[in-house]
Amino acid sequence: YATEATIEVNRPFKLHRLDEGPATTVKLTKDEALKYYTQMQTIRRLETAAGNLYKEKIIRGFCHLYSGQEACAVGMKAAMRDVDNIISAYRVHGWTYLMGVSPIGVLAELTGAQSGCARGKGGSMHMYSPNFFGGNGIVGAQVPLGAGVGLACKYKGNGGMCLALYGDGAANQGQVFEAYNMAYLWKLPVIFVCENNNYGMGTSSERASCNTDYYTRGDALPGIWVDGMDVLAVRSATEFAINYVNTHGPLVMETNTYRYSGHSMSDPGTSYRTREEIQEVRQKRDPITSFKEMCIELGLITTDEVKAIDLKVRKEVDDATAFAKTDAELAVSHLWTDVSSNNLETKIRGTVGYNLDHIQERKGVNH
Amino acid sequence: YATEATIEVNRPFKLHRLDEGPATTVKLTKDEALKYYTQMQTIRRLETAAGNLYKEKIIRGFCHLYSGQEACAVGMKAAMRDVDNIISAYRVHGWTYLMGVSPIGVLAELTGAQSGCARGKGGSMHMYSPNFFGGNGIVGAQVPLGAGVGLACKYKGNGGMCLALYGDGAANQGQVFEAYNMAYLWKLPVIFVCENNNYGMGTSSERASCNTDYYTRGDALPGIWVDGMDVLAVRSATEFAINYVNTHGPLVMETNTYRYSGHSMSDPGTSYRTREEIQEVRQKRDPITSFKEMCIELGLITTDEVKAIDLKVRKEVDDATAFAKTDAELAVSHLWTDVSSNNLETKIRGTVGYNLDHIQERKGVNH
Amino acid sequence: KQMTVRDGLNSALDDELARDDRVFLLGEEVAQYDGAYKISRGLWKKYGDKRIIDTPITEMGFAGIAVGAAMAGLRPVCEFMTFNFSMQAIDHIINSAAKTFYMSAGAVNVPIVFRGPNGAASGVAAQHSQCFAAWYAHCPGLKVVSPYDTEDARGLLKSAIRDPDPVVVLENELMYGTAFPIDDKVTDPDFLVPIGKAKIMRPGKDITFVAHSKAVETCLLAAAELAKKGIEAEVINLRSIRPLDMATIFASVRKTHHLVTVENGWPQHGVGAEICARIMEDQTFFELDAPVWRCCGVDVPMPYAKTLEAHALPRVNDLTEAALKVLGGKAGKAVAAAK
Amino acid sequence: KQMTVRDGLNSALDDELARDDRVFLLGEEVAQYDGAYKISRGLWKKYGDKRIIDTPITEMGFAGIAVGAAMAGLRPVCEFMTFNFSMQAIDHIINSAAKTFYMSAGAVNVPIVFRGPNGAASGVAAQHSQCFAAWYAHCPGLKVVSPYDTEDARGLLKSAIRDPDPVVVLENELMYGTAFPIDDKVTDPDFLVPIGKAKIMRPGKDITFVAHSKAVETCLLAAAELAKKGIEAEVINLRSIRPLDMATIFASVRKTHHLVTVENGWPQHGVGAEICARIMEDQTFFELDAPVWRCCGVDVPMPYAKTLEAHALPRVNDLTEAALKVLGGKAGKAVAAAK
Ligand SMILES: Cc1ncc(C[n+]2csc(CCOP(=O)(O)OP(=O)(O)O)c2C)c(N)n1
Ligand SMILES: Cc1ncc(C[n+]2csc(CCOP(=O)(O)OP(=O)(O)O)c2C)c(N)n1
Ligand SMILES: [Mg+2]
Ligand SMILES: [Mg+2]
Repeated sequence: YATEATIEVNRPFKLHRLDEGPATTVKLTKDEALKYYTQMQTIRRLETAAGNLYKEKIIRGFCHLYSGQEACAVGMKAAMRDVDNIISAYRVHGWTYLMGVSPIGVLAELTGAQSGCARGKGGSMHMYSPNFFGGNGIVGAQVPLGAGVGLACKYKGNGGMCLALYGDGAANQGQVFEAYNMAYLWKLPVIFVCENNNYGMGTSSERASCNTDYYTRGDALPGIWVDGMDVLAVRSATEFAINYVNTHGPLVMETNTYRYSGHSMSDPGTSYRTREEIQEVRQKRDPITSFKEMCIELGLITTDEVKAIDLKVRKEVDDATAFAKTDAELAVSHLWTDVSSNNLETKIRGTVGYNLDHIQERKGVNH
Repeated sequence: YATEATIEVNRPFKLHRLDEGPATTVKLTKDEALKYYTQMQTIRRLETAAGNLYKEKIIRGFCHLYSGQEACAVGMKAAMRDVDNIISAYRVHGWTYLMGVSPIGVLAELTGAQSGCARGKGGSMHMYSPNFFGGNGIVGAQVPLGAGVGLACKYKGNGGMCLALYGDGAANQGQVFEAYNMAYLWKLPVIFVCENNNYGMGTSSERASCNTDYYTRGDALPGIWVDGMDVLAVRSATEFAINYVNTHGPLVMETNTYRYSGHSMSDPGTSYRTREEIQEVRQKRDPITSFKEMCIELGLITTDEVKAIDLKVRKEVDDATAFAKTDAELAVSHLWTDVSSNNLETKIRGTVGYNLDHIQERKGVNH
Repeated sequence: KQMTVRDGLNSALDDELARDDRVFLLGEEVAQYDGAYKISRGLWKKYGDKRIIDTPITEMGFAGIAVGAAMAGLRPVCEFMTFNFSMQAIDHIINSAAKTFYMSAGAVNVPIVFRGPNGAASGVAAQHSQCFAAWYAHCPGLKVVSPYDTEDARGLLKSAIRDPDPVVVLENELMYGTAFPIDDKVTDPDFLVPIGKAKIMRPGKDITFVAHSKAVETCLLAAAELAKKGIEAEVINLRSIRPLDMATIFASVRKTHHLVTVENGWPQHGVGAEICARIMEDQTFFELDAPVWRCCGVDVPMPYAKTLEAHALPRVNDLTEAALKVLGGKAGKAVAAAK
Repeated sequence: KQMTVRDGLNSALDDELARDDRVFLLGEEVAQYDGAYKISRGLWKKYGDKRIIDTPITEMGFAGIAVGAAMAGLRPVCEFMTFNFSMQAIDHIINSAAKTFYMSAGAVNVPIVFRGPNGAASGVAAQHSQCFAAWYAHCPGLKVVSPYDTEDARGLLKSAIRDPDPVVVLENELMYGTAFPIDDKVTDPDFLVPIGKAKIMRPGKDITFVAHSKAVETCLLAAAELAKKGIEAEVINLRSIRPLDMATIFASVRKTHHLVTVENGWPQHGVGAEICARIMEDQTFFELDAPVWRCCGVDVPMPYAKTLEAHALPRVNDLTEAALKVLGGKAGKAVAAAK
């Protein structure tokens, strides 16, 4: 049994306007291995639970699952320091968990219950936690927002940076290019991360992008392509990028990944790609299976440990699911609670008149 | 005296993702020479007249002069065929003239008079004529609009294309990148023309763009850099580009040029650049002077011919100016004329009530 | 005969694509995916890549392209997956489409339709639930329609496509799957619902409800409730928000002398506000026996949680409450008479 | 003592930049060029690149960056060269700024100011003349102010910058150069004008004019005209469009019993419409001796030609006409009494 191993990342990084790239030989300790495996498994199970709750009609509206993409989030998180921040789109249950929200906090948000991290008011796409500036339901919007978080880091001089995540579909949005440009001009500490899962809803990247080498689309901004199914490659690239953006300015990182489920729960996800395609990724490139097998092979984790983690994760998520199913919704008065941080309306208008008194429970973090 | 000459363009083209570029050796006939000179001179004088009318407070609001950039428009126009279209921003007095509107039509529009090409309702930024889809006051907006005009050409199969013009400042707008991308995916016959005059208002291109090689910013789209002070180079590049976009799809063309005046009339144009810089361009690179001298040297135009043209142009513009100054404005009832092509409002609301009956004088070209 | 709103919209597109070569549809997922909400189901198969165009997720760009194509003689139907995303493209809707005919002094009209689901759907939270009726209807140069049922949807969309000016068609996702009975005439390829005319959905003599889109349903349910109490409510389906068919509202108020406006959008500067103002400025004002009252979405962003969401929009009992309040003493009399 | 609106805004920025390190200004030409309309004159020299940031012409991007910075603890002032260009960025104003505090259940407030000239300037035609008061004020989560004079401009901008929520400050280019007399207290570094409170600019007992921004000037001129006829008009300067200070309007109407709303924006779903509706829904309605009347911008895009432009906005004689109409017989009596 080993307590540490040295590993070559599977697929080489590709570089754009960079002479040197991330380390391809990385170290992995047993503790790290256990942690990454646990995190990826938890995300996978959380998403499975979410999918089931949706099918039971307990989760409503949108519900975008991250299954297949776990190594991206876990790899980036592994490299992030306390001062670092992240913002993403609507596929954020996993990130919310990684950024400190409990499985109950995530699942209860999905069921619209009061123990949700946004007390049930935000739902699937609108979760937040310290240093996590949320999901966002508007494709591309989070990218300039993330650049702004990076601006705040630089302004405050706290040494932090921001990861701004977006999909291959979002990568064509004009505001993404505007954000690249300003981040470059102002040397903002921002890593623009394109999670390329090959599809934006039912549209393949080839049908949506004039150039599918997303890591090169920042023009003057350097870029790195990384295997997004390899948690260690993602970690290594992120470590490199954090260092880079804090010294030189922004950079684009493309994580090549795959989403197993449909776009959201209403999409079976099989009209625009074959079942074989999905199966093949599951079998050959699954980020969790491949990591697990590698760790076992290297002697970093035993099969017993794997089983124990699986059990623990399953129990934690099952318990959280049970809780989220029965947890109460906020009282109706929360409809008019915390509309503003500094409410100035005498009365808030209800459906038939100005009959509601704003309730202030929170003021927000920015005071 | 010659009736035709063969000329090498002054400064070499630069190419992006193109193996072959425009012809660098071009032919120029005497007729062409006379025409281009006349056109450039007319534009220059029109702008001088506009500037004076503005100083006399007869033109109000915005007034963006094209002086210094004449070779761009005249060169492109020289290559355009009947089926081709153009759309630009707010610096369009010259283009309006080239696209068939008389000097009176331009200057009366500027003075807000009824003989203006938009009857005084549009003003400096909103002039139109057949195949000319206008000026536009919103930076960048004309670029997707132009791509749409290109789409219409392709859809109708009429063999035409559209020139979509924008400045170096506008080149950073997200919608420009969105337009590039879709034009590429759909192989639209569009030439994206970045008129790089080095400044967007008071901001130099270096302060606004992460990459000032605008001809390369279309990513997968090929690009051509052309000396925008050389009417023949612009013509040659445009001829090449027209052929290219009709066979392969869109392309970016950067015309390197300079604006002599401030951004609009309220900008003296000297706080962000030196008077020497302007003087140097005027002396060494002026598109009209250099063309004139070359034509005289080649024996294509005589100094007498030049004088005759100058006189004729001056008279035409002076007469148009005099007319535009005294031409009446539309009657007040035109305030509520042609609000819709198919008006469905029973009454249009005036300042104090629903007391106006829509007047229909025109229906618009798209019926 | 029954038809869903979805099929009403789908058949309207089909008709107009068949009728006029210049008509084409573009938007995200409209072609190969058959539409995010399946409004364009089958059309790509039938009309192909030229007429049914999938776009990248770049609303500002493709709306601009659509407007440019309209300026150059085509008749685009530009689908927003939801109208929330039209905010990215709103400059083209207002500055490029709505104002061009006027700015060009009648030279260039812009025959384009912007369409897609508007307002709250189910469980989609604050960023995906906004109603844009009042915003778009604020702007001259635009026409704005908001169908309620299948007849509206089919007839208004067809009129919008044939109109030479920009028209905003505000659909409602929650209604797409609802089937409504339709007359034979509705399936006629030349069936049109005129833009700018409201429709009386239920006649009544005691009080008028005026609403658009899904709120019409709430009004009809409230009218049924009131009927049990002996109160006959007239329900007006606006169909168009711009032009607003005040003539129909005025006529109704002259009959009922009481008016409640109903909308799922926010109150301030909303549709109901405009109707209040127009009534005030008309002689019909003097026909009112009580002030006009508004029922609107609660003045907060839309929350996700089910109960909160349900309370964020006017419900049947809100409407009956408002009606009884507006009717005041008369409600008592009607109730008594009905007993 | 006199101060221009421009200097009022400039000194407000200067004060708040000095007072709070987190405050910074960004926008097109705000730094080295001193502002397209010179509102930020001298600030870049004084505060440098970190605090006064020139942006490329990419409104959607820089508004998003500003909102992100606000989420992460800074206090950005985001200048739009004019509010017309805010349409490119409106998704960030509404979906990223206005809704986040509510969506996050009070976790993340967004202290940001969006400011710039709004509405018609002189000779700038349809695309550069739109008034966004009603649009922004439609949306909960936003505060919207619209200063008229120097005191308003300085005091409201300072309040806006200190506010923990997103505030839209709608200035008016035509007023920038106007000097107004100011009290000593106005120049105090802690002078603030409260958001959500209107101001009575001229007291009167016969009729109330309510307006915002430059239309307040028109009201004051109309009141002066009416005074010559013996009619005493009260003029209310709204200052804030959201929240709307209805209490001040109600109190005035209880005194004058007549109300005319005045705005330079378009009528439909405008500011006046909302005031009409609110009056209807309040007991104050019964204090009215005549229906409320609106004076608004003509319902067309803004033309360039000078005469047409002048007729597109309510003028003094439109206001006096409306007032006389609303006063009806009473106007005659007042005129007679004054003779
Ligand atoms: C501005 C905007 N347009 C459209 C949508 C609808 N929409 C939501 S997600 C999505 C696909 C995005 O694909 P991608 O960026 O690749 O991210 P992925 O879903 O693959 O994670 C679309 C079209 C939206 N939410 N916002
Ligand atoms: C969306 C938008 N933002 C800002 C402006 C104000 N503005 C008008 S022209 C201009 C500069 C544009 O520069 P460039 O694109 O280089 O064109 P040039 O003026 O040099 O021809 C700006 C900032 C505008 N009209 N539209
Ligand atoms: Mg994707
Ligand atoms: Mg320029």
